[in-house]
Formats: sequence, C-alpha cells, structure tokens
Amino acid sequence: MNAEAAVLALAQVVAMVSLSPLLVGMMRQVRARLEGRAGAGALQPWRDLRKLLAKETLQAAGTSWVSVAGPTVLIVSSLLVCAMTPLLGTVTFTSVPDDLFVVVSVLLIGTVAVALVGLDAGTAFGGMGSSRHMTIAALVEPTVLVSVYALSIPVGSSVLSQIVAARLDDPASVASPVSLLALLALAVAVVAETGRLPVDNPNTHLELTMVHEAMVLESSGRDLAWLELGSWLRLGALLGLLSTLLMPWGIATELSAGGLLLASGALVAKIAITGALLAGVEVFLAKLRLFRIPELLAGSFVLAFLAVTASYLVVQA
Amino acid sequence: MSAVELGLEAQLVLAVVAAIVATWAPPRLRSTLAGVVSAAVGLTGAVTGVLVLAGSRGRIEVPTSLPLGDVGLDPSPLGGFFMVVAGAVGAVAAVYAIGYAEGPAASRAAWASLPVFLAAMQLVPAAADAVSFLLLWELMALASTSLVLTDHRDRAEVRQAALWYAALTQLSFVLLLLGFAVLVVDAGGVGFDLIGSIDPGSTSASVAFVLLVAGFATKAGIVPVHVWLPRAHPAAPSHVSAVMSAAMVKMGVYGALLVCLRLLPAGPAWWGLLLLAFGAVSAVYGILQASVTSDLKRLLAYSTTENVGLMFLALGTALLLRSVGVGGPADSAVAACLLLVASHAAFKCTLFLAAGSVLHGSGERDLDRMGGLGARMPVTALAFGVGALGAAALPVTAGFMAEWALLQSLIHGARPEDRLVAVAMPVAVAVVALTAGLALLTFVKAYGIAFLARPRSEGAAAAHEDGAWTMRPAMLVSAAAVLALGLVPGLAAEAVTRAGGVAGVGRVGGAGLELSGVGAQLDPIALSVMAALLAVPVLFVSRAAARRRPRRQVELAWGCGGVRVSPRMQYTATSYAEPLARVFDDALRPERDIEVTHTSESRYLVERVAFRQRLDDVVEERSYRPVVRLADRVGLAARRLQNGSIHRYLGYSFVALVAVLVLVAL
Amino acid sequence: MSDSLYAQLVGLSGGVLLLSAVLIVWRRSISAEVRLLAVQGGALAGLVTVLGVNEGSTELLVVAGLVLTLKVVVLPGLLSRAVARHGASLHEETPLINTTTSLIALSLLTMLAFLVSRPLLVLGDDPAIAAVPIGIALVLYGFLVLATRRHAFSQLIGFLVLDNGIGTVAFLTAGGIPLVVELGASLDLLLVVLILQVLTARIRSEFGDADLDDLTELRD
Amino acid sequence: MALSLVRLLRLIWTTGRVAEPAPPAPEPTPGCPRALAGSVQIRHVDAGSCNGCEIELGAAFGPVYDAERYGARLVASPRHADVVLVTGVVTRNMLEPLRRTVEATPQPRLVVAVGDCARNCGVFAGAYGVAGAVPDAVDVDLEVPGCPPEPQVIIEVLRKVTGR
Repeated sequence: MNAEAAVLALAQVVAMVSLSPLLVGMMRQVRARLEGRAGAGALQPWRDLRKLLAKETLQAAGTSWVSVAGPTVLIVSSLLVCAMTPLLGTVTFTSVPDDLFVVVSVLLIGTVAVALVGLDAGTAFGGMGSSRHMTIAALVEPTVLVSVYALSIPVGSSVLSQIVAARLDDPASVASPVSLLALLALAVAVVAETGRLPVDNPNTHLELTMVHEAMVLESSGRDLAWLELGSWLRLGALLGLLSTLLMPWGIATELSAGGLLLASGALVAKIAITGALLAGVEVFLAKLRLFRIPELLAGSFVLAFLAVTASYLVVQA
Repeated sequence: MSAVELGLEAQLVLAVVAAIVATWAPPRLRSTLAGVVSAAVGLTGAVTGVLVLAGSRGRIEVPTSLPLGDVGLDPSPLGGFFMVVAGAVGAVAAVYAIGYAEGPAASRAAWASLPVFLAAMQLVPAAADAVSFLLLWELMALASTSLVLTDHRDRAEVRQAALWYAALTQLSFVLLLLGFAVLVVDAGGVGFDLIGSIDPGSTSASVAFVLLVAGFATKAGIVPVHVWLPRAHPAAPSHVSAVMSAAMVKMGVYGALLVCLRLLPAGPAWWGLLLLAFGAVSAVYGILQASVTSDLKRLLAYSTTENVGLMFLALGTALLLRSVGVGGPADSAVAACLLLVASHAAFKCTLFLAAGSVLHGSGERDLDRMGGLGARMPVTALAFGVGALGAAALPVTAGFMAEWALLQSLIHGARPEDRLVAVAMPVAVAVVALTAGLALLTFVKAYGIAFLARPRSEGAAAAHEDGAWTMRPAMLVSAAAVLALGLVPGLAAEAVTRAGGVAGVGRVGGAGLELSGVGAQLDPIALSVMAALLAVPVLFVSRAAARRRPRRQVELAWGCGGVRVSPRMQYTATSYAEPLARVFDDALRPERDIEVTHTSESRYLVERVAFRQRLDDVVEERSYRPVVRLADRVGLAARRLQNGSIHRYLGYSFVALVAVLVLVAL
Repeated sequence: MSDSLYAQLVGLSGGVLLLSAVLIVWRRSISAEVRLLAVQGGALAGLVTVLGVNEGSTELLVVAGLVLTLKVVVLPGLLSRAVARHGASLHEETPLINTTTSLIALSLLTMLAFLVSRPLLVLGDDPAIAAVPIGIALVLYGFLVLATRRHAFSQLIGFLVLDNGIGTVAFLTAGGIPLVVELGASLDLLLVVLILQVLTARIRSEFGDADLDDLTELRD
Repeated sequence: MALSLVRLLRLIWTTGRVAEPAPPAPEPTPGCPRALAGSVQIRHVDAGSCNGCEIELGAAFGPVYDAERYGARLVASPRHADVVLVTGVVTRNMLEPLRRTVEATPQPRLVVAVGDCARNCGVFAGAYGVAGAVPDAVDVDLEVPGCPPEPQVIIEVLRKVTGR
C-alpha cells in the first residue's frame, strides 16, 4: 500500500513541477490574448526559471540564515503539498493521510517561510508585505477549514482522498448545494492564499499595493527562483485540488500504468480549464482595497458556514 | 512505603531543605545551591508522576496542626500526568534560574518561595480530598504572589500587578471553597472518591459545577477573569512566569478535568456547552490581544489565555459529545485536551525562558525596540524559534499534534440529528481555525521582529548571550521537549490514555499517534522523512547553481535606492499588527491619536508627526473598571458612618446585639 | 436549705440586682450611681453564696468572697476616689436620650430578655435557671447606659453593670464559671477600670471636662 | 459610459489580436551574456528624463509592439532584474540612487541607456541640475539613439539581449 502511495506521490510531484510553470505561462498567455497582445508564450516561465538559476544571488548585510533557508522551505512545503493532495490518484500513505489540517499546516509553513524572508530583509516593503500576507492568511484559514469540513460531513472523514473517492462513487453529490457552496468558498480562499486578483496583483510595480511581491523584493538569483517556483507549485496544487473536487472524473483510484496516464491527461485538462477560467476572470477584476478584503473573506466564510448547515439539511432530507 | 509515597515525601522534604538552604547559604552560593535543590524538587515530582502513570498508587497523610485534619495525598493517574508536567517545567525553570537570577530575583525571599511554590504546585494534583486540595491551592497562591512581588522595589507596575494577581487568586480560592462546600455537604465527606458518588443531575451538583469551574477558570485565565495574567507575567521574573504560565495555569485545567471526569462525570449537556463557549471566547480574545500587543511577555501571557481557552474548548466538546452519547470523538477530545496541556507546557516554558534570556541579554522588553537578536543570541533565537513553531501549531511540533487531535475530534463529532451539536461543532472548528491563523501571525511577528533584520535600539545592538551558563541548556532542553512531543507523540499516547481514562488513543508505526475513536492517524516522522526526501533534489540544484554563481555579500538591502536606510524604517511589532487591529477594531477598541506639528512658516510643511496608539484590554475596561469605581463609591459612603462619636459606635454594637437577640427569639 | 427558701433567696438577690440597675439608669448623679453599683455587687455576691450553700461547693463560696471584695469594696472605692478628685462638676447633664425614653427602653429590653431566654427556661425548672432572664436584662441595661451616657464615668459604670449581668448569667446557668475563668475575668475588669480612669484623667487635662462629645474631632 | 460585461466581451472578441507581426529576429550580438537568452527582466530607472522616452517605453510594452512576446518583462526590484534601462539625463539627486540601483542588480547584468539625453545629455547638456550623461555615472553596455526613440528601436535593442 505504502509503496503504491510512494510511486503516486512521486508521479504527482514530477507532474506538478513540470505542469505548474506551464500553467502560469498559459494563464499569462490567456490574459495577453484577451488584451490583444501576442503574449510571451507558455514556456516563458521555464525560461525565466532557467535564467534565474544562472543568476548571481546577493545577500544584504544584516540578513540572517532565514533569507537563505526560507526559499528552500517554501519550495519543499509546496512539493509536499503536491505529493499529498489527491491530484493524480486517491492512494495515500496509511500513516500520513492527506488530512485537511495536515495539508493546510504544510501550506502554512510555506506562508510563514515567505513572511520571515520578507521581514529579514529589514526594509519597509518586506515588513509591509509580510504583515499583510499574514493577516490575509490568518483570515483565510477559517474559510478553508470550515469549507473542507462541510465537504467531509457527507463522507464522514476529513481526508481529502476519501472525499474525492466518495465524490467519484456518487457523482450526484458533486452538484449538491453543499459542494457548490463549499467549493465557491474554497475558490475565494485559494485566490486569497495564492495572491491572485482581486486580493493581490502579481505583476504590480507600485510597492505600496503589493502583498506577495513585496516580500520577495530582496531575493535574487536562485532564492528568487525557488520562491517563484514554490508559489507556482502552490497555485498548481490548489487549483488541481479545486478542479479535482469539482470534476473528480479521471482520477486513478488504484495504481496502474494506464490509470496514471489517464489521470495525468485528466489533470492537465482540468488544470488548463481552471487556469484559463481564472485568468479570464482576472482580466475583468481590479485589485480590492486592502481593507475591503476582510469583507470578501467574511463573505466566503459565511458561504462555507451555509455549506455546513446545508449538509445537515441534505442528510436529513 | 511504596515508591510513590517515597516520592511524595521526598518532594516535601526537599522543598523544606531548599527553603532552608535559600535562607542560610551565603549569597554567592545561594543561587546555585537553592537552584539545584529546587530542581531536585521538580525532578522528584516528575518521577512520582511517571510512577503514578505507570500504575502504582500510594497514599501519605501529612499531619497539620490545623483542626481540619491531615493533608491526604493519593495521586490518581490524571493527577500523575499533571505532576509530570509541573515537575518537568519546575526542574527546567529552576536550572534556568541558577544562571538567570540576579539582584532581587536572587534574594533570600525569592529563592525560599520558589521551592515552596514548586512543591505546592506539584502536590495539588496529588491531593486526595477537598480540604488538602484547598490547603495546597492556597499555599501555591501565596508562594506565587511572593514570587511575583520579587522586583517590586525597582518597578512600580509590579506592585499593581501583584495586587490584581492576589485579588483574583483569592477570588478563585473563595469560589473553590464554596464549590467544594456544596459538594461536601451533598456527599457527606471530603474525600474525592466520596464526592464522586453524587448524582450529577441534581441542582446542587450544577451549582457546585458552576462555582468550581468558575474558580478553576479564574486560575486558568479564561476570558472574563483573565486580567491578572497579562499583568502578572511581565511583572514576575522570567523563570517564575515560565513556571506560572506553563504549569500553574494548568492546575486550573487539572481542576476542570477533575470536576468533569472524576467528581461529576456524566453531567448534563449544558455543562459542556458552557465550557465550550467560554473556551472559544477566551481562545479568540486571547490570541487577538496577543497579536496586537508589542510587549513580549504580555504577548506570551495572552497566548496562554488562548491555549487555555482551547483546552476548555476541548473539554467542553468532550462533555457535550458524551452527553449526546458519541463515545469515540469524546474520548479523542479528552486526549486532545491532555495533549494541549503537555504541548503548551513545553513550548510556553521555552518561549518564556527565551524571553527571559532576551531581557537578560539586551535589557529590552518591548518588541518595537528589539531586532537582529538572531545573529547576536543564536541559542536563544533557536529556542524561541522552536517554541514559536510549537505555539503556531506548525507541523512536527507538539502544538501541531495537539491541535490536529482537537480538530479530528471536532470534525468527527458532527452529529446532524442533534441540533445543539450540529451548530456547536462547526462554530468550534471556525474558532480553532481563526485562533490558529492569528497565532501564526502573532508568532511570526514575535520571532521576525525580535530576531531578524536590524536592531532597533542600542540595547538590542549590544545584546549578548554569554555569562549565565545555565540558561542556554535549560532553553535547549525545553525546546527539545517541544520537538520530541511533536515527532514522537505515540509515547505520550500511553500516558494520555491512562490519565484521561479514555480508550482509542494508541501508537501507529514507530511513534505516530492514532485516534482509533475517530479513525484518524498521523506519523510525524514519516511526514518529515517525506519532506527530507523532497528537499534532496532542491538542495542538489542549489548546490550546483551555487558552485557556478557563489552568493555575494552586499552592503545595503534594496530600499528604492534610498541612501538614508536606517533601522527605524523597518516594520515594528505595532505596525506589523496594524492591519489586524484595523480589521478587528470593534473588538479591540484601539485609541489612536496622530499629532502633526507644522513648521512655523507654512501650514503645508510638516515638521514632526507623532503617532500614539493605546490598546487596553476591552474586557477589563468594560467589566472591571466599573466594579472598581462602584467599590470606591461604596467606600466613600461608608466613611460617613465613622464620624468620631463614641456614642454612635457603641450605639451600633448595642443595636446589633438587640437585633441578634430579636432574631434568636423569633 | 429547703427548696422554697433557696428559691426565695435567689428571687430576692435577682430582684435587688435588677432594681439597682434600674435605679442606676434613673439616677443621674454619678456618686449615687457608684453607691448603687456597690449594692448591685453585694446582691451578686449574695446570689453566689446562696448558690454555693445550696450546692455545698466551697469553691463557689470562695468566688462569692472574691466578688464581694472586688465589686463592693475595690471598684466602688476606686470610683468614688476618682469622683472625689473631680469635685462638684460631676453632675451628669441630660444623657443622649432623656430618662423617660431610657426607662421605656429598659422595659422593652426586659421583655426582650425574657423572650430570648425562653429556650433556656425549658432546660430545667430549677429556680436559678428561672432567674436567667434577669442576668440578660442586666447585660442589656449595662449596654444601654454605656451607649447613651455622655460622661466617661457613667460609661464606666454602664460597663460594670454589663459585667455584673454577664457574671449573673454565668453563675445562674453553669452553676458558676470555673475559678480560673472568674479570676481572669475579674483581673480584666480591674485593668479596664484602671485604664478608663487614666483615660478620663487625660481627657480632663486635655479638654478641661470629661465630656466625650469633644472627641468627635479625633477622626481623619 | 460604463462598459457592461457583455459589451466588453464583444469588444474583446471583435478587436482580436492587435500586436503587429514580429520583424525578423536580430542576429545574436557578442556582448550579451548567453545566460540571459530568452528571458530578460528589466528595471526601468528614470534618471531625470522629460518623460518622452517613458511614453515610448510604455508603447513598446503595449499591445501593438508587445515587447513581452520576446521574453522581456518589467519588474519592480533591481534584485529581480537583468537589464537596468536608464532614461533621461542623470540629475544630481539621481546620481547616487542610479549607482545604487545598478550596484543592487546581480550579475550578469546590462545597462541600457535609452534616448539621447541618456547617451549624451541631449538637449539638457550643460543645465545646472545635470550631473552628466549616463555613461559618466555608470558603464553602459547598449544605447538606444533617438529623442525620443521609437518603440521598435527600443524593442530591437532588447531583442539583441533576449536573442528571440
């Protein structure tokens, strides 16, 4: 059982490492096309990564080991999230289930690492980005936990793979009000967590409006490479999880070569669709003012809470 | 004379010896000798607790000349668990104090009351009947008050803090006295086993439950009665606040567990709901105050309120689920509560000792004036880092395992058919999630602002860690405990099962934790092995890239090319928490005033801008200040009674006598 | 000693005790009150001797002798010497409440004393127990005098009446309190009298007159 | 007039692709480091320009010329950048910050001076506030002539660096 899970985890990591830069490239391409531009092509993020790895890394005086270790911690936590969440298959390790709280905590380690890197730079922007990022992360967490809790009630367990497996067996539950409300809340939470519009504008140049970007202003060379790849992997994993929950078909329930191929094909399709959808929606969105974001998150929390109460009514009916 | 009895006797004897040594040893040797003997008191307590957990029992009677009878000590496994926690924390703090105590903290009074405090605290869980429990409780309170008063000569707010602390501790004692009185009257005897036989459904049991839980909540620092905690901890010396926060506050939780599990086991559902509600409010309010305060020790004190709130929430969940008849998740909730106790003791002790070391090294208490201590105090930074990871409940630390267990029991406790539980569980999940999120922000702020970037004051710049040689090992030991509880929680599973008297907590694969009641298991070692395996390729690529392009040191960080890049431009703790204070401003009521002084020449040029922000404890403002004002008014009114005329005074006693006689006659 | 004689003697001494207390409250001149106090001491000593003879315990008789010397000879002597030293100005002006109200108050207190001692009377039909309400009434009288008199001396007399009341109750109910306690109580009494004397002397030298109203300034 | 969502979608649909077809790729110039091939992050520094070159630079990254298709991207921090694109003459106040910005950029890096002001103080030569041209402050690798230079000239120089 564990050997199968190990192979699956490795497959998922390899798939996500190769797919997520393409996903970000494709999202930028969709946005460019909607703006009438030709766009840099989907492979541009790969080229950026290769160039960054070949660049020199600078470390300012007064920064500690955190600036060196932080990026590595972020990329490792993102890889761990990709390995654990049910992207290609629902076979997991017996003793390390991809339980909701474990996955969220591993994500949070990445968040903390980036926040500390921001603080360690010792500049005003690093502190500002880190403070806003942590405030948003703190406000997002109730939404994430309660929405996945709502999904876990019909299944009776909070392990994500079992939730996906249960949704595979009975597709009607995918369209039930519980899952729609919970997934909508989860979508808002994912947007807030990965710093996409309307919460944070990834390609802004005005430092005062930045959240995620402000923290990495000080990193260069391979530190920046790991930070970029780490956040792309998180985006890929969360979008993958979201799309798997929304469209569970195609995921491999037991390990076989054919199953794996089918699953990766399905994963590519699902991530492409969700990514394009997200990029398309972003073109129409403007960045929310920082102190309107709590209202957005409170709204998504209410959605998650309604999902929970809805799951009670549905069970009885 | 069984081993347990020997242990109990040894603790008393050692405490007396330590007190004697503290008073008579020459000042130079006093810290070392008294510290070693106090550590021995702690160790004996821990060993006795382990023995009790292993199953052996023993009872000793300590003769007291008081008419109430002798003090009976017969620790149950639950008591044993708390003795281990209290003993271990006491021993580590005593060793730490050898190097840390100087000036008033090394005086005779301080070194004499520390062992007495440790012994009393360790024996409270061993008490076998209500009277000895209250006696030891009061002895613990008095010893800790004298310890809080150590620095009262050179800091005025210490006296104020000690006043609040003493007032609320005595309030707790009075509530306990009343609660136990009601129980003893009902049971007809003081022994806990006797009290255990009362029917929890009766109204007197409910009255006793409310009184006792209120008393224990006051000692534990639950919200309405938590105001002493953020005052007493910054006032007391660091090793004392470490013991108070990590162990003494747990005695409140022990009391609650004692009442809910042993004295009045199968109580009605609203008991659980009461505990759950107060726990939830304390958790959120505590961590909210912690996230916006900038005094390091006050931050840690409020975080204690948060953790104790989580423990009461776990206990409330257990009671609620038991009253609805859901056995599995209820047992895992009790296990979660005990894990929270152990993990909080470990990481809070580490954090307070590290805060003490920061104060000792840099002389700074306020986060806004710290910075860059990581480079100057590596061991303290490591200990505080590990403690902060534990407090923020991040993986492979003790806090993570405890909160994982709590969330498992909450999630699997969902019973749609029961309306009460159906609403309580998601609210509890939301509260735990919000608390975990805010705890994350609080401890990133605490670690980031204090230990990273550049020093914001001369004290922080000149910080050093040498000198007190016993502080570093003590911090590292408790940091190791945080990691140990996080990596191998399976070992604690056995102790938790026996202490809580619950089934369904076992070991899985090596030392992972398994909550079979809810069908959830987690092996942190496997998790960290997976992370390490994934880290190998990353490090390989980094090493390859580093060979070609080595890392280069640069003089200035990128600050938009500005030349005047002074440390004051960095974010401080207050500014770090400012977005949060703005989001939760109706709960925190911050008072902000910005004072702009223009240049004399023109109104449009600004010479100086001053920003002041005051964040008071809203609960205190709303509930305690009016009570204090009312007491003052009553006091003034009472003064009119005393107008100097002897006849009036004699008249009062005469009227009183007559009144009594009339009453007797009726 | 036949029962009827014993009952009569107890009734007689109780009656004298009560009467002397009433007269103390009634009279306003201090020297008369001192004399009445001596009469009351004698009545108390008589009561104790009657009890001693009835029970045949020599200890009670020794106590009676002690009471006689203390309450009839020593205390009134001390008081009258002090009164003599102060000369004529010792006439008590009107006390806080005038005499008629205090006499009515006395009757209410007596009723109260009888009401209160109802549960005691059920103890036994021994005439000594029947006389207990007198002792309680004496205590209440003493307290009334203490509380309503302006002059330090008359307060002292009120206090002594109070003490006699307590002694009476003690002797009637417990057949006399143990010798040791009696000695202790008497010694205290002696001490109190001495202190009060010094106090009144000091008040006199300070305020020129031992009127207690002048003391109202002594507060913060 | 507020564009309703539907009308916006129709507008996007009708305009379609605005970017002009890309002229042929230039032959790679020897001076550019091979590491930067295909991906160049640019940090723009306005050392004192009259904003003419900025407008042209904006146009270069606009939909019509779309410099992004060749792998160039504007970034916020010199730490992330490979090319420091300097416009305008170097004023006295901007001399020190310009040097710090170039110093803060990790190797391999290039400095591109855009516009005549940057190359030789242009019309502002001899003005009291001018400290000199960009080559006087930092060593420049590539120059873009013109006052202001057309977008395709800027893009052509940038394509020399990206090689695409």
